[in-house]
Amino acid sequence: MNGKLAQWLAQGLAKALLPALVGALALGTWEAAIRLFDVPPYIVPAPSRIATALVRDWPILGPALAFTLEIAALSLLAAVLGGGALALLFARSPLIARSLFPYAIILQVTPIVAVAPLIIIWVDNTVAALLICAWIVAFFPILSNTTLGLNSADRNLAELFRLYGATRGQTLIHLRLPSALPYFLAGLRISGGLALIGAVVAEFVAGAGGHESGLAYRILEAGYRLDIPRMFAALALISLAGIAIYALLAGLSHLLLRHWHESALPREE
Amino acid sequence: MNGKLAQWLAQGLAKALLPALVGALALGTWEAAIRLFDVPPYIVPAPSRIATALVRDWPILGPALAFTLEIAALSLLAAVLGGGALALLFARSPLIARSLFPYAIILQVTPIVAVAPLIIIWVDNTVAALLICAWIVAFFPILSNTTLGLNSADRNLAELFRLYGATRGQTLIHLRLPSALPYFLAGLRISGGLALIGAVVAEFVAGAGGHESGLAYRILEAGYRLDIPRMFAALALISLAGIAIYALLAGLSHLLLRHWHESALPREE
Amino acid sequence: MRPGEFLSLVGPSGCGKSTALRLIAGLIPPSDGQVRWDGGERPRPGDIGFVFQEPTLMPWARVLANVTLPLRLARLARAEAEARARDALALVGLEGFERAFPRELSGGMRMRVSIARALVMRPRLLLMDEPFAALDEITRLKLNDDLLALWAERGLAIVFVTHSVYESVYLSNRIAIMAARPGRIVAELPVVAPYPRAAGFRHGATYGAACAEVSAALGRAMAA
Amino acid sequence: MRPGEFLSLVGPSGCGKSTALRLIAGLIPPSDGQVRWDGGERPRPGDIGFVFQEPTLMPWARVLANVTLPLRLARLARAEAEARARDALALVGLEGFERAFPRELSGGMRMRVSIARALVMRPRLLLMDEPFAALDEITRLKLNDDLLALWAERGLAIVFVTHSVYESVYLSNRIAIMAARPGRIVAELPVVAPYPRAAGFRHGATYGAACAEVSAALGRAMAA
Amino acid sequence: DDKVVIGTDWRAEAEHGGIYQAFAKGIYKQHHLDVEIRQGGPNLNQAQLLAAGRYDFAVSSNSFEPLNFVKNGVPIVAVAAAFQKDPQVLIAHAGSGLDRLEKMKGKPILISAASRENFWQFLKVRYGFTDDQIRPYTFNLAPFLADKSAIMQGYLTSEPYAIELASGEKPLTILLADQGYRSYGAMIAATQATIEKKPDVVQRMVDATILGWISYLNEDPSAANALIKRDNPEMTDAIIAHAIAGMKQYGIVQSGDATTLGVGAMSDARWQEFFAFTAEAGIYPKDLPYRKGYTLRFVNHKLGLAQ
Ligand SMILES: Nc1ncnc2c1ncn2[C@@H]1O[C@H](COP(=O)(O)OP(=O)(O)OP(=O)(O)O)[C@@H](O)[C@H]1O
Ligand SMILES: Nc1ncnc2c1ncn2[C@@H]1O[C@H](COP(=O)(O)OP(=O)(O)OP(=O)(O)O)[C@@H](O)[C@H]1O
Ligand SMILES: [Mg+2]
Ligand SMILES: [Mg+2]
Repeated sequence: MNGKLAQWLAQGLAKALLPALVGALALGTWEAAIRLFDVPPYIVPAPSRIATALVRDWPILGPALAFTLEIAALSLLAAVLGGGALALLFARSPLIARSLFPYAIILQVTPIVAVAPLIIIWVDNTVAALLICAWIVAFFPILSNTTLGLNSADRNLAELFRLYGATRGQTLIHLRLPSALPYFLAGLRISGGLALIGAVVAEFVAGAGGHESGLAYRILEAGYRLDIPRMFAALALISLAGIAIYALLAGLSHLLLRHWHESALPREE
Repeated sequence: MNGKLAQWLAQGLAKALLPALVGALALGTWEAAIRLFDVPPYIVPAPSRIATALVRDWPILGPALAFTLEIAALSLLAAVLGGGALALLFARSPLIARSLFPYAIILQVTPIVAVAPLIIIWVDNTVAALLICAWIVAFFPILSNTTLGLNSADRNLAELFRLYGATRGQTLIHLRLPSALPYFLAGLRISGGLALIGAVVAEFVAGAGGHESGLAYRILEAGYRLDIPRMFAALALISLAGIAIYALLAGLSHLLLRHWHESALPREE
Repeated sequence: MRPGEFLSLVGPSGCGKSTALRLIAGLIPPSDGQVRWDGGERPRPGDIGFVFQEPTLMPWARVLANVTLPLRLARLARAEAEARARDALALVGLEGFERAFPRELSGGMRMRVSIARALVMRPRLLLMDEPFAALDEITRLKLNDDLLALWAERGLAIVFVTHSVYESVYLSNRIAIMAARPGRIVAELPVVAPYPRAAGFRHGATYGAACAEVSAALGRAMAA
Repeated sequence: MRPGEFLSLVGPSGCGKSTALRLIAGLIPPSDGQVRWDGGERPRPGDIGFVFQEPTLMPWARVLANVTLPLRLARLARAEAEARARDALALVGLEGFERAFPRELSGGMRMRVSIARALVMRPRLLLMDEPFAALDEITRLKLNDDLLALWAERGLAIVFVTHSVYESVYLSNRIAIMAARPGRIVAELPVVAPYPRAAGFRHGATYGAACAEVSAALGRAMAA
Repeated sequence: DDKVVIGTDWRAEAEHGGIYQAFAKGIYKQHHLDVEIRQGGPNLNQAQLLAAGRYDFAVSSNSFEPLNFVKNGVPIVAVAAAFQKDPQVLIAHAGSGLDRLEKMKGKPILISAASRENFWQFLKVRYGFTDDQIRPYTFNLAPFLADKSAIMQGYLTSEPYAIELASGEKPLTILLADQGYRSYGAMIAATQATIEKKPDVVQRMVDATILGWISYLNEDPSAANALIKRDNPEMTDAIIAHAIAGMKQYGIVQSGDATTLGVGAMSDARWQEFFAFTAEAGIYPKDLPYRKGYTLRFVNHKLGLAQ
């Protein structure tokens, strides 16, 4: 078991090494280009300056990151619940699906930058307004993919369930939900990132009231102050958070699918 | 043949009837509520006023819609090409996938509202800047879903291809692409809406220079002028465009999958 | 078809045997005519067991969960469901594979899981679509006998699709021969021999004659 | 295994027959030991034809496209590929189904498409995993004879997995009997009878004796 | 005390100094007002929030806004104008020689979407600027700094100093108010309903705010500045000091009518002049009852002139 763990860790490291190398290369080129062409930091800062800003401004950026992540996590949760529940409703009856799907699309294509001011007027609580905005951004991939997945259950298995007199609920739990799982998880991986940018964009346009503020406010603030290294540091934090969220969700996918789904089986190359 | 066509049309009508009814009901309630509570149009306009604005301002809104749709269509095309090509690259070698995927995620979670000003600095052409912004928003679902689809090819079929000495290219064309098609199309349906809001949001934050301007500018303009009915008319146009894009892409999906994929087969209820 | 009967369906590939089973099970509506039930009442869920031509297992569930499925759908207590599933798995020779996933099994083993799933429910009517085609001779013979024992013990009715004339004769008391395009029953042959049919039955004259007769009828059906 | 040989593999379900075929085809690496090729050279693509235990068709492609697949992979001209595919489909009795999709076919028909796909390539080594299990007796016998004719005509080597002792004896000049856990060959029996084996062969004494012998060996293998 | 909420038009800055000073110095309290200041931001629509009843007063940035209210039937009225001059400027690099509006004709200019709806119209009508000169401005200075020939819009009290801080260069700035742009700035707006039902509250609010402005520009502003910095951490003492100096130097608050009628002054003549240009530009119909957009009832009382 211990040897296996060590092997697994070694493999994981090897897997992480390559992207890290590519990253190092990219950052190196960037740094060199900045120095070579003497680009002023307020146009594009060098990675070293961004790193310095990240460390120096951590007392400001850290809490901002925490706030943004909180909004992102909550809205992803809401997207999972909302998108999932809607998908279930749609799967339950094509009639409902046909009647309501156009309205789900309306929500998806509603540009939050345009409706944020309206949402602020209708919802008094800023955090709630942020959540609504981020949710609007994040829920559609989950809805769309899960609906597809629920309708992709194997026909023969579905017949088997009918034969054994499975209730709708049972068919859902034992057949359609497992069939939808890979699709749902693919949607989740997309929505994870969207929830994060949803949280950021929502704060950009709706603004965080009072003292609580997230990375968007710090980016705006740094932008107005022309503290571009800090702005890039905040952007870097968003990127890192995005990668972390994706890795987490991909790990979850693997865990749930590894025994049976093609996409999670080991590939030979 | 003619009878079949008529039947098909009748079915299509019946299918469209229900959502239309729901829509009519929602709009009716809205109109009634506005009239009942005497809500002034600059807070929330009644549907009738929005419709009036839509007709009255069509000379302004029509060209704006055309511009926005053009940006959305171009960026969706770029997302299909870019996301598709990247997915192919990733499918070709897990090594490349592992090295570059984190950077694709970075692109996805980059809030365009934050980087739009930078893009404007780097790209002199405003339309090109808009395209880049909308592309950033739209490409990830295609990349993510297509990558998943390419890796979901049936293992036994893959063995068959290996056995018959299929080259990578042949395996791709005859096996992996068809397997990925349902996933790609699901991604496309998500990206279609995202390209549209990408185009709108990009114009919001990056702004359209000069004479060419899209719906975002019209929304902002209407907002500043407090011409809220026109603002809602522009939002309604975006919604309708989103539904049209989705319907188009869903139709395409059905056309491509109807013979063989579970999700496109007729369902009995 | 009478209750307690063992009917075999044989016929050329693609003649509609699987479709006939689906019709009986009510999974597809007849395009013409109707399926009649004695006493007018349709069978309740759980009354019909079905072994599809393909294993049709849930890829995400382990063998045990696949076999207990009908019982869980009927809201049986978990412990009892698992006990019965283990019995059924033992019957088809798959003890020890309870925790395997379908994709870790060989083709024949998957089919046996599917058979175990149909048996676990104690149905009154069992529809089996080439259940033993992927099994070796010896397992097949053993399962033939097990099936007959079960049939005798529980008094159920069985419709059995097979391509093996020998199997059909050994098992059933009536054989329907189908022909293709359009799919229809072209001949019905009773097999008059008492149960239990001992191993010796296979070497008896009745058996040989019946087999020859069925083969001939099949030949005619294919030529039709 | 010699070139031009017809080897049958029989053995209990789950003993590793399919796995053995995959090993030979080079689809999975041996965990221990190795697969040796005469003259040291590995076969080129197209040299091996494989009929999997499951039909393994492309659901998005019509029957004709499924059958022409190996030819298109070998970059044959379309017209010739289709002509050959039509011949192969005719051989398995599926003329007229060229434009059907796999899901519109019955189980046996799908398997026949899979067989046609393996034959269309004119391989030097043909690996067949229970190809005829889902077919009716008469089609099966016809395909048995067709296969033998092909084998004689093209001088190819065939490894044939079957559960039918009769089929294995009728077809092959060597029969390997496998046992399970661990999967291994426990007996090898030559079938000494000249080809072409006429229909009468099935009723001859050699045939009966060989069948009995294989059945016995199989029984021992299962007990092992 | 009467509880009132006032929404500003941007995040807290020296341009809201009078309001913060009135709050910090207890001037509102003396007028029996319990005031809550809500700062604005790039996407908050003050007028809508005011119309929706979420605010009692709002800061209105330029003279277009009251005209928009009239045109769209929104019952909001400007009751005082803290800025006699709208601090809107155009900025060019020091060495570019672009020191007059005439020279900027035909050149690309960074203009925000909002500004296209106000002073840009003035530049089009009076100076012959055209829409194809517009490059998007997103309140980020980098595009300007990156391009030595760039021109951008700005607020007298903010962008020029930010550019100076970033690049060490003191840019050329042209105050549009000195070039014939007759918009008021930092107006206080109230709903028609408030004016009719609680005119005394409006009057007290106007008076206290006017006194706040006088105090902010002529006495110690540090109490207000502390509040501004609390609400908007990006503000520093240097930025604020620079802004106050600018407001004084250019007479943003205390010039023109304000010197004779008191801070906050408005006049029919000036509204008429402003409306004439907008109607000429085709922005508003010539028969727009523009007088509904403002009232002189609460100002021009020479409040504080004795000092
Ligand atoms: N992916 C896998 N993981 C674990 N075990 C496997 C896997 N694939 C096959 N096995 C095991 O290998 C053994 C041999 O399987 P194989 O498919 O070769 O059997 P077979 O002889 O073809 O049986 P059948 O006649 O039923 O088709 C079985 O016991 C099976 O459980
Ligand atoms: N979905 C479908 N669409 C069109 N035709 C179909 C469909 N399903 C089955 N068929 C046709 O119906 C016929 C009967 O099929 P069925 O599966 O009942 O045959 P079968 O007797 O079970 O054959 P086998 O022994 O090969 O399993 C076949 O000719 C097949 O092509
Ligand atoms: Mg069948
Ligand atoms: Mg096998």
